[in-house]
Amino acid sequence: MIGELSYLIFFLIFVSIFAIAVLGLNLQWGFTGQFNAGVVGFFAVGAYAMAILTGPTQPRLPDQAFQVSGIGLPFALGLLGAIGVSAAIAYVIGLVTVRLRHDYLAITTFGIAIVIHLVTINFESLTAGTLGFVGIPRPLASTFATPFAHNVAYLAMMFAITGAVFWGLERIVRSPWGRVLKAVREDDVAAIAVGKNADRYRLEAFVIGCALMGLAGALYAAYIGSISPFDFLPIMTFQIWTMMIVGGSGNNRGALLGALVVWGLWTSSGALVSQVVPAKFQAQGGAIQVILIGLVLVGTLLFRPRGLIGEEPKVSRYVD
Amino acid sequence: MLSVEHVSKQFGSLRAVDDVTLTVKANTITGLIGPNGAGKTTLFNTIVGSLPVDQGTIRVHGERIDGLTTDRIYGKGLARTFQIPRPFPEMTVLENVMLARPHQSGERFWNSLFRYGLVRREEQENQNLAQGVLNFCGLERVTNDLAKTLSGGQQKLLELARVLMAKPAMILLDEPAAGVNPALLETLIEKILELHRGGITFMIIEHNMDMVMSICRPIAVMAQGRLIAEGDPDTIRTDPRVVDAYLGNIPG
Amino acid sequence: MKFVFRAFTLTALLLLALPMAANAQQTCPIKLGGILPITGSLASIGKPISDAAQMAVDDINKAGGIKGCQVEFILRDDQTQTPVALDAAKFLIEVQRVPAIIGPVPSAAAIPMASTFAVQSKVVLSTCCATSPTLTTLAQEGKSGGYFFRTLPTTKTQAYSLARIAIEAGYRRTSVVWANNDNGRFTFSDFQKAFEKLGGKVAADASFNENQPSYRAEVQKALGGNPDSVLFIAFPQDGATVVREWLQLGGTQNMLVINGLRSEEFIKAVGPRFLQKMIGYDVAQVKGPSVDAFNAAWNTKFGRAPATPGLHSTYDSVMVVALAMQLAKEVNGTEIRDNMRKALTLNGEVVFPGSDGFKKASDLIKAGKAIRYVGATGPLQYDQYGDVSAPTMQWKIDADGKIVEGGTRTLDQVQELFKQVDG
Amino acid sequence: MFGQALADGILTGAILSLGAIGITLCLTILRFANFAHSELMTWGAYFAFTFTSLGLMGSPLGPLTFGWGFLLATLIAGALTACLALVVDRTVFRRLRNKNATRLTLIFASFGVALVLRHVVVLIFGPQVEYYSRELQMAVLLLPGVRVMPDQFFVLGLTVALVVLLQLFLTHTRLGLAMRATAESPMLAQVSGIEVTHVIAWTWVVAGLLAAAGGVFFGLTVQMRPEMGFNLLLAVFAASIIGGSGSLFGAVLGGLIVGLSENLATLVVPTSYKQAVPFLLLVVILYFRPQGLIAAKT
Amino acid sequence: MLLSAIDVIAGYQPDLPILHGVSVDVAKGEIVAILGPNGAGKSTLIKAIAGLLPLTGGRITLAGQSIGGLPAHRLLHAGVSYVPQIGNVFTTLTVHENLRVAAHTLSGRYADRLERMYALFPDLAAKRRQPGRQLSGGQRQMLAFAKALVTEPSVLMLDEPSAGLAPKAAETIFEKVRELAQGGVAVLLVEQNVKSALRFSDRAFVLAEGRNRLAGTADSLRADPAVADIYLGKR
Repeated sequence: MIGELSYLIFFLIFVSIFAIAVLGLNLQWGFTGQFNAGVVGFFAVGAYAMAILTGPTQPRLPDQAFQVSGIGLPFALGLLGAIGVSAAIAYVIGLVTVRLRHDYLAITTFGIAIVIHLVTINFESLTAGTLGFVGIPRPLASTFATPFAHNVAYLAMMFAITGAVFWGLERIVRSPWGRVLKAVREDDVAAIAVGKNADRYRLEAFVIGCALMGLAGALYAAYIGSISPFDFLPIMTFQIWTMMIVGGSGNNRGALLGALVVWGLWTSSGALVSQVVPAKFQAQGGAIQVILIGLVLVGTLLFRPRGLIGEEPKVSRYVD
Repeated sequence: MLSVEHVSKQFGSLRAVDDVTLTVKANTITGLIGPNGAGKTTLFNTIVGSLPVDQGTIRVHGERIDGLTTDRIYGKGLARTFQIPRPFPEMTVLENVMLARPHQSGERFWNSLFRYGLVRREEQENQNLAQGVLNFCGLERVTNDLAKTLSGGQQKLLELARVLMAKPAMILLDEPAAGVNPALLETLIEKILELHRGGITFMIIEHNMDMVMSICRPIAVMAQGRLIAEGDPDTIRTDPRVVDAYLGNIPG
Repeated sequence: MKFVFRAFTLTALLLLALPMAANAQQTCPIKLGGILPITGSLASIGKPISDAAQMAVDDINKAGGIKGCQVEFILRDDQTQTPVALDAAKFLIEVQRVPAIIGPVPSAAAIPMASTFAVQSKVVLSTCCATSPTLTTLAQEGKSGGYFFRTLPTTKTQAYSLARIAIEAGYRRTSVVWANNDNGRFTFSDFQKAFEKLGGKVAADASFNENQPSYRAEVQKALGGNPDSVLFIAFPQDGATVVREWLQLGGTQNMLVINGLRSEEFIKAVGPRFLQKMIGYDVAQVKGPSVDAFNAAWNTKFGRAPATPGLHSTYDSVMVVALAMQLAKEVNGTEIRDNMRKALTLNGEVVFPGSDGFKKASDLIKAGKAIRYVGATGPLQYDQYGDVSAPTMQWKIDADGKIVEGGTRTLDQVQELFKQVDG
Repeated sequence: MFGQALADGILTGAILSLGAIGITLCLTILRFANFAHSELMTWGAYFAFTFTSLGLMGSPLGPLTFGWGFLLATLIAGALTACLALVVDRTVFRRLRNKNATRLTLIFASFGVALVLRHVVVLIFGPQVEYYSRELQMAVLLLPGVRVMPDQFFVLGLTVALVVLLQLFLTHTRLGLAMRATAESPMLAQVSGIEVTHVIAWTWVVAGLLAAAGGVFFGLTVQMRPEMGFNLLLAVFAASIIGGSGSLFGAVLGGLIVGLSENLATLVVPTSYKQAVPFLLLVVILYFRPQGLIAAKT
Repeated sequence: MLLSAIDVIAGYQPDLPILHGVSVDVAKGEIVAILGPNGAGKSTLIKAIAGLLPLTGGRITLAGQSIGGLPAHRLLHAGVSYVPQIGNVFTTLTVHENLRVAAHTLSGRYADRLERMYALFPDLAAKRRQPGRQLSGGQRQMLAFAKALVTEPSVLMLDEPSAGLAPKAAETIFEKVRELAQGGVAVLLVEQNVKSALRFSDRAFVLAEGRNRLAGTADSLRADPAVADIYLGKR
């Protein structure tokens, strides 16, 4: 029983990490209508910020001049740093891209993720390159004697953080601010005509969304304890997108549910394939699994375009 | 109130607004008429800052506003409606209206996040205000419906309700009567007159001549980008330039 | 919020219900986990590797299994994604209660698994292919608790040996084209260090990101150093692309390649007639009767030669774990860890791969005799950090494209080389 | 070095152009960014591979690695890819269009479709690398310091021929004119007697054909693997957008710019940053010229 | 009557009709003008006839056959050509290509018809290789005409052909229209310019707010002060 529980806790920690990123994406797409196809890039930025700020000194390669590491800040500052760094990068990118047409924004952010990936691989003095960053302090690991207790504690912390993010987002999107975002999404010309500076709101939503993706990345790094550029592949963007679409964009509860359902589907279909499909056809099994995920996405768009939990008509929580 | 001085706006080879000088006196309902393509809506767009002017200046109470962004001009009490209504379709009627209130503290996300009391108070105030405006516009029965479910005429009223939230000094209405059934049109005209009595200045682009002639004093006429006449309805109706503009100027 | 909690609880119950049905207190069958990249960017090497692992399990079962139990190999596809690999590991460890896991392939996944899951849950991690030196560092710092084993030597053995091979071939100006991953990065910097120490000079180096359409620009850069020879550090897919482009653009045929390119796919893709001057490196064991036995068995089973990277070492990772299970008093992770080296006792009776070999080993263990498994990779020995140190060999291509051996370097000679370079 | 980088850039650019043209057609006529387009390139390459592996390669023509059979296989692959594109449109995109889905929904759907298409290739052909011919062809010295392979030369020639053919198609045939007309104004096209649904179907056919050609050429000069299309995605999109969506020559120009910039950039920046170059170029161009270099004027 | 529209109800959104039951008709060789102030629904009517808007109610017949609800491209085959007010030529296509796009809807050879169009509009012949965006306003209108005529329609519908044109160019356009009508084409045109429309047309319908207001021969309407009242409001 303890084993199952232990896996469940692990599973839910991952769900919570993804959920934070999905919430960030939902703010951008669901509420503001911005197409960010570079989610994994900001996730990676957060993870690396956490690693660099809190991690120990990394070994220096023979042909390397310097290595930024060993700053050793506490976890909380690492989290703040990760949020800050991803927000700052998002701000700069947002200034350039905030007015772009949707499909151009998509391809631009897609490219940003690739550039970030290239930097993580090649800028060894900062990111430790392909070697990856190891020994990132795992908060609560030393406080709690057994791994199980640590996991429980981390999950509790994740629930607290995810809950706080959810609460905060609910608070700001179900308020006049969120109402403007929705107006900008629906018709930016009309929003401007009633006196709203659409670009400012788009930029704010983009930055906050990316900061949350960074936060998710930082929590991932602090939980796993080591990261490498190959942890952050473009498929992750796709996973997070699928979570949001399936859960229901424009609804924060949908984002949480989507993270749970899609990650559950993703992993349980793997377990299922390993049990059901004969070893000989395991390769096919893997492909079938990914095809299924693709079909779930397309099917959701075709048959349930609003996702599992659709958007609510009322925005502001203050309105009766 | 509003003065437009030598304003021109060019699109490619087309001079959509050509050296227009026009003054709107406070507390009037100024009509702006003219055949299709005369440049009326373009002039509106330049006044509210949706389009930059090529030449000329625009002042409100003597203060220059050309070059300001739309949201800033809105803040100065100048609000416009659209010829084809542009409600936010997936939002309720009430929130469509509440959205339009300028300078809400809750529009800064940190206020929404940290200053619960303030935002709640403002929102309650805002809601009361919005409800009042909706009642005024006769939309109280659809308060909680999604805007996309409204009829065309109701959407026009919603547009009006929305701009009223700014407590504007001046409202620019772009074809308020288009697509509105006669009964609703009566209501609309009533509301405009009532607001006018309350001290709001109007500038109205309209093709429904009965409406224009009955409520607009003075009337300005544009044709091919130029202001060709200005005056009260009788002057306008008999002005040969206006008749030519409407009925054609090829000698027949 | 209420809703979210409800959803979480519901899923929790479902997840708990799912494995419980299957999870009786296990004695039989004996479970063995596997986490390998069957899809994703490493699929082309991961798929045959999973075949090799399955083949080993089949051999063991044919020989009667472990302690009278059949072995159930629970293979999970990690899609070459770290989060998926970690989830699979956790599931295997906690829900399916495997005492040992074969894999993973990329170091990116192996590092967190070794430093957390394996040591925390006392599960042996036996990988064929994760080459990062970080894994050794982790072991040195005691962070992997001795639960991590790998059957492929670290990059250093390979890089130093290649430097030596280059010098012996008379090359002094070698260009290096290397894949920008942990393996490539370290092989390159170790090679550069050793090669320059031994009197050569890296004429030019070009790193390339994997999975790109073309590497002409990188090849150009390597050609720009006007080299007398070239070293390729790559896996077969990109390796074939880059070597083809190298040759097409008039690069020298004085080529050196790493063990990752000891692959039929690669040789077929480039064409044997251009590879006549190529010298390859690999661990030396890949010869001798035990190796031949494996090769023959593979050939019979799959109708082709076992010539993609990692097959031999995967087979051995499974075999050694199985023997350790057989040796253990009780099948659990700690017991397996402690018996891994006993399966390789230096003066024990030699046993070979295959079901006959495993049967023989089982009988010997039952009789209380020491055994020495000489595997598909030949004789192997774990050091205190779970790394294998190994003699090395050179290989070449004959006119028909067959891989032939071209001289070996004993373990002592390799140690000597290490001393020469590192001082 | 420079000359070679130039030559390589042109060759890479030529193949990218073929993909970029298809993207551009989708953007202008179907009015959405089709992220599954590069998967059609993969499918084209593998369709042709199915036939060549059945022996339809032909004896090598002169210095080339293939014969007439291969050209035939390419043609059939083009036809099959076009059919595939149509099937995808019928099952997914057309349904979404009929539901008045926004172009963003279509983009999402194309992400999902891309994933499915890519992994069906894995399912059928396996994850390993494939070649049409394993014959290694030596580059010939074209100019001092510039080496080009005969196959590449052929591919370049054929690409140019295809682009010229496409241009002729667009200017001289009923269908081509209809496509250009629909791209400019679907309403006017309708009242000019053009059946827009018909044009959309043919757009998929043309895009599919070109994608197949691009995929086959890529497979011929490099190699085939299931992710080949995905790996080309950014470059192809960058090419389409840089050129200015809406123009055939823009797409070709964009392809060349991306190919050249990647290759020429390696003269100054580390090769491992090469992939970032077209993207940075894209951002710069979008910032200063949001319509792309050659914008379709309306 | 060759073309009749009877009690047409239509609009851009199903629940927001702009036309509340409008009827117009035109006979062979006749020029019929549809007049009315802005917002009267003139363009909406002509678009509804052209098959660009869904009909919510009413019938449209061509030579007795119902053509209501046919998609726009089919209408061209049936012999009804429509020239929109703006964006009526493809600016990215050359003059010649513009004509060919339209001509392609015909089966068989059409080269001689294109030549006939160039003969009819000599200005265009000189510009046949130039893209549409390089034409002047008058030339664009000519091209739009030529495009509509190349299919030899029995009904030609024009949406404000003189809008934005210099008086001289407008004059030429109207002369062409007259020539066409004399050749047997039924012309239905929407016009802003009441006087010139009434001068060139045989009959006219005056609409306001989506309803028929006046109808009659051009001469009778020219003399009718009610027309001006509709435009400038009643006293």
